[in-house]
Amino acid sequence: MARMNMIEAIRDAMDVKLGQDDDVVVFGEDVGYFGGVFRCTDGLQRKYGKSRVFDTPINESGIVGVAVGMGAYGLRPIAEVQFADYVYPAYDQIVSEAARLRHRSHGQFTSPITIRMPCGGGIFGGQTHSQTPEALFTHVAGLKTVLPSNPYDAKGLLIASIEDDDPVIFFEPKRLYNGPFDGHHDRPVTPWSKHALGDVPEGHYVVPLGEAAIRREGSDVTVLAYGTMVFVAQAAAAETGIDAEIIDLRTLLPLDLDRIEASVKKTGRCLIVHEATFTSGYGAELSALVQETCFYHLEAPIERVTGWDTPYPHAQEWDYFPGPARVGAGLKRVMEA
Amino acid sequence: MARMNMIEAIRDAMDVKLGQDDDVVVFGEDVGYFGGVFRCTDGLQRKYGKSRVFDTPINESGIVGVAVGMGAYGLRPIAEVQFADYVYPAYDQIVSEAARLRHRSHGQFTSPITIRMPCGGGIFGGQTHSQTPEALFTHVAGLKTVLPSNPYDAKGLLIASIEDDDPVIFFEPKRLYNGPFDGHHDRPVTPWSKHALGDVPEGHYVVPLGEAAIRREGSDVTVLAYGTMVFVAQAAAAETGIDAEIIDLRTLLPLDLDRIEASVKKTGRCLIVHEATFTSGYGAELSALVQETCFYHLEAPIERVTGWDTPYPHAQEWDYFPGPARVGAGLKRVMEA
Amino acid sequence: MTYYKPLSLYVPEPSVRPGDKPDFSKFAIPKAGSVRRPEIDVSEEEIRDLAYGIIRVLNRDGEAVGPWAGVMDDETALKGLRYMMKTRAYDARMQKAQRQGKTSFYMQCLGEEAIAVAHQMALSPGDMNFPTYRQQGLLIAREHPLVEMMCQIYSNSGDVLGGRQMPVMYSSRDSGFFSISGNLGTQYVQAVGWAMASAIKGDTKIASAWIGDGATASNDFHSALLYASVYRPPVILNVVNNQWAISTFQGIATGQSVTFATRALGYGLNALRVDGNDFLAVYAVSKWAVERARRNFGPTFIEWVTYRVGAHSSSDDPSKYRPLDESSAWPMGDPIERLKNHLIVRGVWSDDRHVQLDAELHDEIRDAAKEAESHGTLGQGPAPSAKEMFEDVFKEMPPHLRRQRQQMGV
Amino acid sequence: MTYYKPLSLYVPEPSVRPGDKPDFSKFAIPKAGSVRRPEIDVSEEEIRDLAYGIIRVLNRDGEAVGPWAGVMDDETALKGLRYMMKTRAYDARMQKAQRQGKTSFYMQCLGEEAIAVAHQMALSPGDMNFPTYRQQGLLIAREHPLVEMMCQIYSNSGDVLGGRQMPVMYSSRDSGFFSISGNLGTQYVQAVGWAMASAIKGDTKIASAWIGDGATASNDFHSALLYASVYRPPVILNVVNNQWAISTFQGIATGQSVTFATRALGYGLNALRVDGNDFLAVYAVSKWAVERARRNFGPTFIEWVTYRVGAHSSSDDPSKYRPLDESSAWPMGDPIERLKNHLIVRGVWSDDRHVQLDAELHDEIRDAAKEAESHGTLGQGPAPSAKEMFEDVFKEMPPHLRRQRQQMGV
Ligand SMILES: Cc1ncc(C[n+]2csc(CCOP(=O)(O)OP(=O)(O)O)c2C)c(N)n1
Ligand SMILES: Cc1ncc(C[n+]2csc(CCOP(=O)(O)OP(=O)(O)O)c2C)c(N)n1
Ligand SMILES: [Mg+2]
Ligand SMILES: [Mg+2]
Repeated sequence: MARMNMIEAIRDAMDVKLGQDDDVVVFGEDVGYFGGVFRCTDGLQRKYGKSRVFDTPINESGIVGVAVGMGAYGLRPIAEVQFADYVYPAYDQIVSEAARLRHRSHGQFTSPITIRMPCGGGIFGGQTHSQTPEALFTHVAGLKTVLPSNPYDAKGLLIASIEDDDPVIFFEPKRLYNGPFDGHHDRPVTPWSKHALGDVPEGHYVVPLGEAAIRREGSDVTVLAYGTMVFVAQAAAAETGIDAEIIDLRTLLPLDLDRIEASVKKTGRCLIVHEATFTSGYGAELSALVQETCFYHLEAPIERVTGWDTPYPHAQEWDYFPGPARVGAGLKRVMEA
Repeated sequence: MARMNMIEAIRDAMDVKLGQDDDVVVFGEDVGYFGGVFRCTDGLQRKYGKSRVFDTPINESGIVGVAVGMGAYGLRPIAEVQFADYVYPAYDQIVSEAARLRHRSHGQFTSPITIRMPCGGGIFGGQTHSQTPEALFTHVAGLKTVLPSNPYDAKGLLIASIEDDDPVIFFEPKRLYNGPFDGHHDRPVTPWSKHALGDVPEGHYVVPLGEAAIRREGSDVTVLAYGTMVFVAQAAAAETGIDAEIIDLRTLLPLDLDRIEASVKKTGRCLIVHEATFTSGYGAELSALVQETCFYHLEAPIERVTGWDTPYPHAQEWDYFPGPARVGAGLKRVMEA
Repeated sequence: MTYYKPLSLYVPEPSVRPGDKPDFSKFAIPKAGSVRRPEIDVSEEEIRDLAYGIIRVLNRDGEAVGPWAGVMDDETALKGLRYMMKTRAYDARMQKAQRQGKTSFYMQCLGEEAIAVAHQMALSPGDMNFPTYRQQGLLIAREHPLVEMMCQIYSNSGDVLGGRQMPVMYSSRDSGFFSISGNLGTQYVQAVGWAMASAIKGDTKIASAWIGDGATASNDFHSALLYASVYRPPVILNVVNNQWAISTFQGIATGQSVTFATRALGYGLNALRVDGNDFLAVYAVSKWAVERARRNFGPTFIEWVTYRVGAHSSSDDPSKYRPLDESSAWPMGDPIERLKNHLIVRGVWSDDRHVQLDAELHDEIRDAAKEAESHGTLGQGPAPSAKEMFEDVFKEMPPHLRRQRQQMGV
Repeated sequence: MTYYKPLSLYVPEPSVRPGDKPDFSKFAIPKAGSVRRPEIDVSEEEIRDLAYGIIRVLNRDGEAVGPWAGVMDDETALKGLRYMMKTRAYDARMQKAQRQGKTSFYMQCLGEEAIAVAHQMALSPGDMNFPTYRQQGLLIAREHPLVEMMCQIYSNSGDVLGGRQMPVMYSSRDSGFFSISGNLGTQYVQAVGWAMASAIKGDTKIASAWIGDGATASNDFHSALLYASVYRPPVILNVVNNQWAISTFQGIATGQSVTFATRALGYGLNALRVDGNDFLAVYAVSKWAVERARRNFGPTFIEWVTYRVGAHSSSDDPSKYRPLDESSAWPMGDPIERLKNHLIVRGVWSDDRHVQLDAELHDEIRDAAKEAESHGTLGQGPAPSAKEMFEDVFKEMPPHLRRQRQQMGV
């Protein structure tokens, strides 16, 4: 067991798999010699050589395109997109190709690829270094979508993603790289070394895809969250004194609907939080599913607290970010309804 | 007033605007001399010349990219993407550029562009000629999304879209080009010439963006539909004898939430139908909104009847398509719940 | 102040349209045998001129001439003729089946048979093609079962793709034929990735990528050339320049560049331009590129010059945008006729044997079609199950798909 | 059976890394004045060699020599010097402000000042640049208000972009400076579209597109060259090759091509390659390309060869991936020093006047910064309102955004 921050945990996951499996390769912009702008691949090229860990041109569709070809050959590529905001040029290769290859070839060719990308705001990155476009992937048949909230999960889920035989979109909330940021941007963040979820086992382990975790048990209201919002929700619960049951989804697709259903049937109320824009966000799907499965148990409308339907602004980033105050207000609304 | 099918109505809208406004230009793959694979631009190059109506290379991001540049200059480009399934290479130019340009430049530069694309299945087009990816656009701040169901609306909405000073994604349900197809693929389709909505005024008129239309008044249940599904829902209502109020959304964003709210508060029940895949489809947003605004009026869970979470298959396209039988069953479930 | 005239937009246009006389007078065709044959380890710098020329082997008299001649023995040539004729007969049958309503859609490769057939014959088992929808010749030259191909066209119970894909979107891992995507261009960069994987693993297999003239405009074309240029994997980058992209003439894709081959020069890639209707040239150049890739000298970019004789697809009517008789004016002739004449000149073939072979192949195709139809045609007879839709979305079906399948009742 | 050795993957790498001695010995620099100056209506075919050379005007002795010399008068040259020095002083101040926590982020153009400044001086009012984040020189040479630029950096109440954009992502329609996108490459093809619009409308305005060496890999780079090749609009396609893309050396972007300029040849575009640290060369070539575009002879592609002396951005530490002293070994020198020396040789400048000007500019920048800071700095003092977030998403705020703004209470 070692104390790791999320960057180290992610790097360790790749290190473990590069060591275990010759078919694993890692590439992306600046990931080779330099080790990535967030240092997630630091040292891996030195350890595994240039033909397994390397830099690519600044062409995201090419990064994913060659990954699809490598996957069809039999490798297990891990591709890094430098920021989730830059995944759009690769969108066609992801949704038309990686996602559908197994289906359209009746299983002759598959895409066992993992596409990692830092996401989320909170670093004054403005509209091009802050997005979390998870809903654009959950809508696409054939993709799995993962979004961990802590080092332990990040390593276990990344290993599970690499070993998965289907394409996985792996989001890394960059504001959590160094600690469990709870939205109080005016306070220092506790480092992961002081948090239980910074305890990361050495070597191989997996956190299976499709299993949510309950971060806080409670009886008043169910909060569905993932990534940074897990800690924001915890802060909001603590600050409002509302006995929320906070579920960290971890994997958005496949979704652990059973756990969600059981919780909402218990609490009768549900608040959904995410950082992405409101309309057609993943919160909409969660809301619809909860309503469909728990209608007769709901005592109040399901609410969504999310980023606004605007580009992510620079100076006003904390106005955009759904922090503890807004989530707390949402909790109160759901409780008072 | 003339009888037009939807192709003629769409062409007429462009003809009217090309004639009225020198800043309007039309381009896309095969749209010039040939007039488009669906003939929507037939004759326009001959009438307005090569520098206002022209063919482009097969590069969708370039089509939208030059449209953004032209829009910034001051033109009103209408770009055709040959099938909605091929819009993904242009996704970055749409969501990162066209959608955010006004905001990021504080109104100095704008994107008054219209991106037309045929969508939807029913022509045995398999997974690459059948998709309706509306939800991938409604999630993006700064875009309007339009999806007409008939010639009258198609012309009026297209003129409104062209005149709109913001980027509009304009979907054309190709199965409706020739008539109000209701999902009974084994029966001949009535041509538009025999349908009231095939009556299309000559010259200029608009159907304002953001206003839904009630296609059938009813008291039992509200059905939210758009495009082909409007007629499928009408067939399903007729066949089940359920007194459904069928709302044709026409514009998905901005959404006419008032009209939806009023209807659901009246009926107490709601069924949402669309052709796109279920998870994170636009139906999820509609469901969440209806639940949020009408919670205390709902007598039964809101249901969604949609395409399955699979690629659009070729041979099984009528198993995928949410036809009258499935929509009818959905109506019954909502009524019996 | 200086006066400047108003600017104006240039929009390229073909020199002829329906009603005009076909005109290829500006289309320069070098003499057969006139282009040199470099060593396989040649640098890009040394052969830039080849991107502007056209490698040809068969002259007007049907003789094989010049440095690229002499590569093909009689047996191979006769086999090639057979595969080309079979491809054409197959196309004719399937095109007819589409007209008869037995399937929804079809795409011929009429006039372009030499390219896929000869290229496949230069590859080895284990190599992987990343084709477009117009390379059925690759499967036929690999002796892929005709009945299997036809079942795919019919989307019937024998379709190995379970009816999921549109007709002609074949996939056969065993026959070295990557699953065709309906989205143009995407496979081009995937081929580069596949070849990179082969190099990473220290394998000896190579990839061959295919794209049409129109689709060279796609982003993935650029990505492919770029990644091929950077990592130098064992890949052949083929462009089938058949002059048309649906209704759009090649000028909209080439722009001001004289040829497609020159595009590769900007990436420092070795580029060749070849008469795609000359079976011997296609085979010789393919062999050269294959050997180059397999010896780790890296990618070769090849523009195959040909003409799309038929309609774009069964949904298209070319008389709307080009002179009806343009294909007969095409100066490079018909690949089957040209190989046939050459073999007669060689003394190993005759008109009689040709007629006989043609009849034989038509019988073979007819029998195969009958067998395929016994498994159903689109919407008639045995069909793939609706279950097929839900399977292979993922390796294991997740709960939400299981629920949907149950809801559907299959 | 033939034996084939296992394949292996080639991955390009710079010849030196931290700890090594900088090495530009393989970097060939032609003599100043050695490249010819064609007429503006020259065809691509006639000047292909220019894509492999480097146009230079200033020789080692500070003299302007060769066919591209003699274009610039004293006044223009002195102005250019001033703008370059001002750009450098501005950068230094803003870089420091970032270190002091007055803003979140900054990007210098240290060593690359000549390119944007001289190019802007060759353009006319009404022309539109589509810049990247490293062309602040375009604004400064346009005498765009410094305070306004700084307020954008500080995201304060004076920021004309309302705090919405990251620092350095300027936008000024009036100064012919298109809104910068954080997404690399996207603006390149938009510039082509803008120029097409100018041609469609019979205007006389031209567009100038900007991109870095690394971002030439982007799809939009390809689209831009393609559309420029097809429609021949009045656009200048600039590549600023500063050798680095964050930590990635230019070899990952060039691949096997010798220069970036050659990439344009594949599209049949006229391409030039120029010493970007030679103010006179930049100005002369820009003038040439501007005249060409404005006379409807179409696009010109220009590779400006330079070196990124500073870090990629305030978030970057180049000592992690390249020798610390590599910039001082850069063989093309410093653009300001070179122009200064030339002007002294011309007899219109002196060391003293240089020192004096420098001091003057530093005062001007300091005063501007003080004024800008009176409108606040990031997170301190007056700031743009939260309302800004909801405005300009659309021209008119739709109901759902109004609801959200009300919910937020602004
Ligand atoms: C991304 C994308 N855009 C558009 C289309 C529609 N489309 C199908 S084939 C075709 C023309 C392709 O021409 P070319 O590449 O020359 O190949 P050919 O048909 O001549 O073999 C077009 C535009 C598509 N399939 N994919
Ligand atoms: C589409 C996209 N991918 C990745 C990035 C991240 N990124 C920002 S700058 C940069 C390097 C660009 O290098 P170059 O084009 O050479 O410009 P320079 O910084 O040298 O001026 C990268 C990779 C981005 N902004 N956009
Ligand atoms: Mg073609
Ligand atoms: Mg650079």
